[in-house]
Amino acid sequence: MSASIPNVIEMEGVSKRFGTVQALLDVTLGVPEGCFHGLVGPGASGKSVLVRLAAGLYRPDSGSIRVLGEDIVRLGQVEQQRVRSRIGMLFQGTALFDYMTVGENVAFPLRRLTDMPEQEIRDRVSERLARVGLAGFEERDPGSLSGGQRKRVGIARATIAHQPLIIYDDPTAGLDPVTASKIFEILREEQLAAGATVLAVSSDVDSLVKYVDRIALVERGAMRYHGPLEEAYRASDPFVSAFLRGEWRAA
Amino acid sequence: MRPGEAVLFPVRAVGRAFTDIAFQAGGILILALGIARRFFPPDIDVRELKRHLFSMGNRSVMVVAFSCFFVGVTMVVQATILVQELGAYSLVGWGSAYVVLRELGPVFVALMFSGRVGANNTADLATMVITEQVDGLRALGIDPISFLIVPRVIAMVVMCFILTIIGDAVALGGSAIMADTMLDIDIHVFWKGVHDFIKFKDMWLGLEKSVAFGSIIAMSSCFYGLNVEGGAPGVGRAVNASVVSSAVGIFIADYIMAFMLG
Amino acid sequence: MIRFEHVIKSFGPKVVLDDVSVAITTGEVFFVIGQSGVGKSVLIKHLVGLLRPDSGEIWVDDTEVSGLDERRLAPIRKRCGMVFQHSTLFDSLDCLDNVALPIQKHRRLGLKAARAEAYRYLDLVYMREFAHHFPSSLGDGLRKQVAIARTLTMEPAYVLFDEPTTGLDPISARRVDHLIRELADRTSVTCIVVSHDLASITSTADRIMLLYRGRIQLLGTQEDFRQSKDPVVRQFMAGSPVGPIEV
Amino acid sequence: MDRISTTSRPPGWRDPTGSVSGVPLWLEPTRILGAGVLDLARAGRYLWSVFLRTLYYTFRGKREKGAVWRHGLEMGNRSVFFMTVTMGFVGMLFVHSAAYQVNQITGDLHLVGAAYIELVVRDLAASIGAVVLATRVGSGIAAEIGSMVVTDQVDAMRMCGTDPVEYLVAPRFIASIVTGTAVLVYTAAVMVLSGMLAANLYFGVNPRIYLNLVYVDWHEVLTGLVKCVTYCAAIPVVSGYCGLSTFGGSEGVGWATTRAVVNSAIAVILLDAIISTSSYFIFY
Repeated sequence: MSASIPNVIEMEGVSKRFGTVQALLDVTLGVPEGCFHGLVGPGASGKSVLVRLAAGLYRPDSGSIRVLGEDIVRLGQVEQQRVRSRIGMLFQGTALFDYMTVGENVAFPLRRLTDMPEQEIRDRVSERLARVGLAGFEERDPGSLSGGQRKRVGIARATIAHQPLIIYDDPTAGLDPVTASKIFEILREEQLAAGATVLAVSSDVDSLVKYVDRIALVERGAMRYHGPLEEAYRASDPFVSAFLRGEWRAA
Repeated sequence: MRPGEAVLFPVRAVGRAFTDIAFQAGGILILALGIARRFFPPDIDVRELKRHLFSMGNRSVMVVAFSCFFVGVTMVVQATILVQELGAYSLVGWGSAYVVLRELGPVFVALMFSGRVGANNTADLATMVITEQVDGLRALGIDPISFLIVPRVIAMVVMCFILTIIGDAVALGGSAIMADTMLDIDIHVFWKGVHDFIKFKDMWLGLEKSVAFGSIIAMSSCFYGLNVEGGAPGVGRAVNASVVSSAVGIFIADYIMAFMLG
Repeated sequence: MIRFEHVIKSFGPKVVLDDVSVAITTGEVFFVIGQSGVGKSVLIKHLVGLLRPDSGEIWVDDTEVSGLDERRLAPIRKRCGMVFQHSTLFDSLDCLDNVALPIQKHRRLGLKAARAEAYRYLDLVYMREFAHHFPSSLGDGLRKQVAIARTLTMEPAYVLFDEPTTGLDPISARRVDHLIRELADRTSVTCIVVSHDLASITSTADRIMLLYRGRIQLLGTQEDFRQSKDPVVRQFMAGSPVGPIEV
Repeated sequence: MDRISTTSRPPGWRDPTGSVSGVPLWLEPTRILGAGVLDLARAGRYLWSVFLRTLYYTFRGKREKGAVWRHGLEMGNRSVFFMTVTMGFVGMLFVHSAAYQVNQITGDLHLVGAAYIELVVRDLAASIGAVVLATRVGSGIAAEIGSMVVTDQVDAMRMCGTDPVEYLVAPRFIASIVTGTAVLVYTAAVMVLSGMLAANLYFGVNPRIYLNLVYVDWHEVLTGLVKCVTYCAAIPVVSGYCGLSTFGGSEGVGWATTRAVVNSAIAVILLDAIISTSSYFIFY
């Protein structure tokens, strides 16, 4: 990794075990600032666990994790909370608050993290909803939206507070290709506009590879490749290029 | 709200409450008939029945024993004032045994059983409905009632009966110990009080109640499990409704049986 | 042969199937594609009587299905096996017993005889080595293959797949496509697959029906879809964000 | 329908039928006991931290406007009908069996009402009422919070620098103390009235003799109130803890609700023992 650009996320030798299942084993990963970084891998290979470790929601059993320049493993509960509030995250199930309206959902980060006046929050919310193509949806109930629309509210909520790092956990899960491509388009526009660093997990490899600069491949808890996308196709490990093209017969 | 509606609102609310209760009671009755129909050509999956008997018993014995011990203890603590006043020490054994065997034992065991096993049964069934496993069964041409529901109902009725016996014993033990420490009534005196005055009918009434409670808990937990809507929050609501309707059913049945048979 | 005639179905205000008429011939792999939430799964659930249409007729071979009650639906359900999106296996039984269960119930066999028979179906889906694993310990892809084996135990004439490859990683998805293709070629089973996975559509489908806003946008072979000038079809097959389809 | 992953179990999930592999059979009981004690200790520590944080946020937290009022109203009107039916029958049963027993011994029923009312005020309404209320309110809280955990909403809150205890448990804590105590006081009235009905109908006790408050003095009322407030404080904390420690998809929500119902009931029983014995030594 070029030393000139600092890394937003740096993981060295990270392992995590849940009871009898070894979710991650000795994983090393570097996500440079401003890059659109993909994370792929077959089935339940530990992608979600890795992303939650980076967001400080889990503590690793071993290894070090530095996020936004801070070693979050050593930090106490309160400092960790401070680091977490500089990370925007869209969860796999979109995790919208059922009992709030769409507008209140999107405004939640601003209300909790800043003491911005109510009027300014309302303007920021309508501007954000317009950018994701949901102008005028402020009063709608999240339950009445389609899958694609819920994902776009999630994106609006994850990016409204202009956090330096945005994590997307499988943002196009269960969506048809057309809706999925629209979601990726919005992610890319957001990233260029805000200049934030993005780490995106996806099972839809074909769509993801069109947008990412760098990519990491995790298989059954082990890191098989992480680096620029072009080099991935020429990687020494045959599993990597075959997986990206979806041909390899499982071992 | 427009003024007219303000007047109508309570009427509509009460009306809706009654239709809800009617819908649920009706639904439970239909389910009961469906289950009864499956008994005559006895079409029961024995392996499922064994699995449920084991998991239900295993999970609830500790909880039932713990709470019944305290029921026994508090029975004696409450009775101390009355007993000291009337000086009827020898009757403490009879007094607590009478109430525990006829009323408190079955009711408390049923409440704990409903909380532990009833709620769990509703959660299992609700999850299977949401993840389309019940539709999967129907698509395989297997009747969900006989494969899923009947073994659970039988297991729950049998387990509630057995746990009531254990609960009664533990509660009486608790009362005996408390009577010994607090009122220093010797165990033999306590046991003599129980042995002389308690008629077989008292004990049998309590056990009859436990069978009734077991079937009420089984019916309502299976009904709410099968009629779940709305994803994960729906499961929570179903379990909530099942626990509540079991509790109401237990107390009503207890009242009816206490006065019909008592 | 399965025939839909002027089927209309709506959930409250939302019209899901708007006057759909289609005939599916025996032995072909028929794909129903369209956006998620547009009513594709609703279509096949009508076939096994899990849903009833508002109006119109549905014929499975020579029986009209939409009016039947649970008891008279039983023979139809035996002829139309269904594989659900979440491959609904029982966590309390291992894979072998999951497959043996319908055999035991339908053919009145003892447990041992049913298990011997179940191994034959596990071979069909290359899952013999996982016979004694529990479903919760397997990945989504392997669980899907066991679910297919379990449906095949009923020797159905039609097998309905509800988004078989959605949420699977590319490798497991291609293996499931391969199984569907193999099933249609080797036996006279008709496969009806609901999907929006472009890779499996282009690799496995004999005929395709694109549903858009509850109506049939295009019904035809792979070739028809490649040469179609309809902007909606072109956008969907390319999976591109640009085009008339609004989300 | 978003993908609820129940068939793919969370790592470390133990088979619910309790069968654990890898331990010789005769060691099994000690292993379960040991694991039980360990779990209890860890759960105890986590529960204690939830309780402290709830207290802290009750006085210092930045709260959503109207949340306490919404929870209080919902808890209240959903349990009033339920408590009336259940506790009405409990009252009738107690008086009926007590009167039957006293009838056998002395046949003089004039003190039954007084002794029963004293018991109701001091302990019965609060304890049995709270156990029954716990099944209703406890399972409701655990169900709501549990389903928010399973759909990642709680993690989403953590990402916005918000402690879920502040946003979810604290408002329910305040609402439960206010509404819960009111409901339990109402329950005491219901038990007294239903007892009067039973005594009059089955034993012909004149209501005026029955309604005799000679035994009831401020000790009893104070103990009763302290019990009500303590139980209504414990129920949301215990159920909130069970809700927050949910895992394993929608099946996990069911598990959390079951645990909440049982743990709240046990918490009430334990607190009852503590308060009853301490009030016994203080006042007598």
